[in-house]
Amino acid sequence: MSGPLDRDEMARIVARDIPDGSYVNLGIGQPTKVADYLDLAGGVVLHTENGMLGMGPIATGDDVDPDLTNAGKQPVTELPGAAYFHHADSFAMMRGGHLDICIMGAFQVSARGDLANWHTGAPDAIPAVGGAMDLATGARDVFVMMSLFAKDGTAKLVPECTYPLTGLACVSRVYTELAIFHLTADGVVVPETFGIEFDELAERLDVEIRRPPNRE
Amino acid sequence: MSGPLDRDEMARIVARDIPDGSYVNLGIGQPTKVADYLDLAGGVVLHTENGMLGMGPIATGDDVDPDLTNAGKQPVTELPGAAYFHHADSFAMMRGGHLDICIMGAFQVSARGDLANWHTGAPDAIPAVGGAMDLATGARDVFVMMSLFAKDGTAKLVPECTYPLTGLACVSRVYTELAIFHLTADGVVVPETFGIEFDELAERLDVEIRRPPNRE
Amino acid sequence: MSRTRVSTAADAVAQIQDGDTVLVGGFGMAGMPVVLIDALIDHGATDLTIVSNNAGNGDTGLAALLAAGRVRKVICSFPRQSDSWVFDGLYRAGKIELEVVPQGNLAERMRAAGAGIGAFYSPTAVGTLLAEGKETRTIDGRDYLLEFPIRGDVALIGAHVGDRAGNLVYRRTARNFGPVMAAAATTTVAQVTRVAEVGELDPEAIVTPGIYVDHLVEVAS
Amino acid sequence: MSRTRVSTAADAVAQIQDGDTVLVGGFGMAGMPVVLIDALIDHGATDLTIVSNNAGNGDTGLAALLAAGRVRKVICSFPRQSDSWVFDGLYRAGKIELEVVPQGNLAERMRAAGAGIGAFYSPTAVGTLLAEGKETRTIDGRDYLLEFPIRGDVALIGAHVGDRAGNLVYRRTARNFGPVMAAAATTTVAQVTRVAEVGELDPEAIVTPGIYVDHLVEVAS
Repeated sequence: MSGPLDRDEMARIVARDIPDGSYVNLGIGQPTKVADYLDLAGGVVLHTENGMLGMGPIATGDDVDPDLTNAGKQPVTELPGAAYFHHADSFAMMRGGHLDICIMGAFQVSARGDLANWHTGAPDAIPAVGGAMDLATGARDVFVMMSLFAKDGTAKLVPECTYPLTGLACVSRVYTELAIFHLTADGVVVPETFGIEFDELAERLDVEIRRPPNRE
Repeated sequence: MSGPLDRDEMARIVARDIPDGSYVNLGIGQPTKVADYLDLAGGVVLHTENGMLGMGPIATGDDVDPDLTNAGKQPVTELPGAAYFHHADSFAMMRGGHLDICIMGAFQVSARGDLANWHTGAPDAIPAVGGAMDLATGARDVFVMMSLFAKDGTAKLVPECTYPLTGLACVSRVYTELAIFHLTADGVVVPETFGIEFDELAERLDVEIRRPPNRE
Repeated sequence: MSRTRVSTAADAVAQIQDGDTVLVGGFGMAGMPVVLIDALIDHGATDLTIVSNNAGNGDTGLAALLAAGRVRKVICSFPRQSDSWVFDGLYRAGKIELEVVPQGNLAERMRAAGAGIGAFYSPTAVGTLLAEGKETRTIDGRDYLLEFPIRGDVALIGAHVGDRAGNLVYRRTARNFGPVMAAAATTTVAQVTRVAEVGELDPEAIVTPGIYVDHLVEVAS
Repeated sequence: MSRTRVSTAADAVAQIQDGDTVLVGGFGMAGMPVVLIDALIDHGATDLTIVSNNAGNGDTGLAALLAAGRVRKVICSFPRQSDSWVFDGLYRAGKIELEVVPQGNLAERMRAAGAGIGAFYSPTAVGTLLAEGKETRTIDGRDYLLEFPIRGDVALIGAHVGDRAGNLVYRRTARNFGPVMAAAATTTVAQVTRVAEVGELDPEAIVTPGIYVDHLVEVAS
């Protein structure tokens, strides 16, 4: 890679890292784009928490059906092998640890995997959580997709989250435009960087990062 | 009535007392016979806890389907409007108080409505409860059908159960060959007797019984 | 064969009392019982607690019920949306109470109400602001919060087809909260696009058995 | 599209280990995975805990597994039947452990395992012998017992048709414990009368989504 990833490249990289046969939930916003790079016909089954497995791409034109939407309430399509279920069954599936991966955006992620993505903590904010806490707790692996730095230049991968938490120690990987971070029991490992050297990345973060063991 | 009820007459009397539109679960054994006297096409919907509403009469001949049984594992039939569901949903329906009436046999019933029908308490008995405790707790009304006296002559309607309990204060009515008993907050009321005078019945029981208020 | 009645929307909501808790189905417009909500607005019951995934969008439906001042409290997972200005205004003015519940806990708490479960331990929201005031317990090394049932006096849901015995089938993701709310409320009203005769629906494919449904209201699809 | 594999019965049960907890579906013969149980007997795993509604009938199926001495403990609602002589003999000889669980608590405890619920309060069995040793709690004036999940290492269930993505439909009351057990076990094996192609089953009528099913074993119906 010659420079930082754009949004499509990030989506493609995340999709690359999802094993065939996985059951995956894609969060609202940026994660939705990952679907464009997944082999939904042959490899990966998408779950949407409003009650479906086997969700296909966004629907357009005549395929739009108001009774068939994703969690972001966008019209979507149904793939062969799909199944519908009610909300309690859908979240039971999630909470019971049956989903392999969920991909979400974040305000902050801590080195230990704490996730903050539901509430800015601003005193006048109206709290709204949706399914984020259920997904954070329920999916076997939580991948975060986010820009590494906020608009004010502060890093969003932090030693401790300062925003209200969504879940504790739940994130296993963070995908950003500059690097991928694996949050492991042995610390934060960076298997890939994009348009930035490891040492410069380490310099710009308050979180201690490591190269993968086989490159150390 | 000129004498004590036989089993068919008891079943007919119980069926008479079930309001149209009721959702009813019939226990294994004697209560199963009540179905013969219910208007299943127009009035009452039968629930079987192995996962069905809209159960019809016992199946015979070509109607026998090994995949369609009642809780006693007898082959039964399906009526128009039937619905199938799994065991957790079936017992949720019961536990959630959605069934109007369940009818069970009993070893003993106390004046307060405690039910004993799952275990003789014999030291070598192998305990087996099935759905009896769930039904006792879950149905809005529990009717018991039993003979009023055990083979040794002791009454089965008792001040306190001596057999291990199935449920506490759950029985609202007891149908026997000699009388009907309504277990109310104001005591045990006997609206009907069969082949026995009220005073003789009162004499033979250790439980205090009353005539209905409008006859006192 | 059952107690379910085919009713007008007005008749079906007539029994709703001031102060009732009303469960309202739908996720976005999918499964939203718009005709029943309009009937509830016309009915006039007030001081309501509304349980629904969102807190109204635009100026119609739930938002119109809120704007009419009929709602004391909203229990939902996601009140804040781009077009939730009615709720936002009432909330910021201190004129409405809000309980935010994670979506899965919301569904499971209603499921518990319908299933006769007294309370349950959920791992969702442990260690977050939404855990405040909740009892916690460690089971097999994992932390859980104790969650209590949410019961409705009335549920208003949208389904696809209902038969005269009250059995319901849904369409695609419009199923969402419908089956759970139908079981969690004392009285359930289902808006359907068609009332079928008893026996038309496949008994294997019925999602909500008629035992949970008190009124069917047929609406244009 | 999924990880579900179409396997022989022998291959499907090959991973069962000594000491495993095996959930076995069926209520009477309806939904009983007889081919899978026979394969488990041939497989030879021992020291098993079996969770099923009954404890075997006659001399075949679960009774044969028990007779072969492979089962350490049975968790069920109704062991004692007219033809449960194998279990009765082992139990009276002190050769098998028994946990009797009311049928609804049995189903709900497995449902909790599949749904990630840490524990729940059930009103069933309050005040009875089966409440002994259980935590009790009064909620809104009613008494409940605290019940914990029952998880399986493997579930063996019988269904009607499964597609290659693992989606299952059942037939009539043969559905019984199948859907609950499929979700409660780490690995689920479903005996089906036919393996269908992906897309053949109606998505509205699928009862067990393929996410819960690891192996399909086609058997003569």
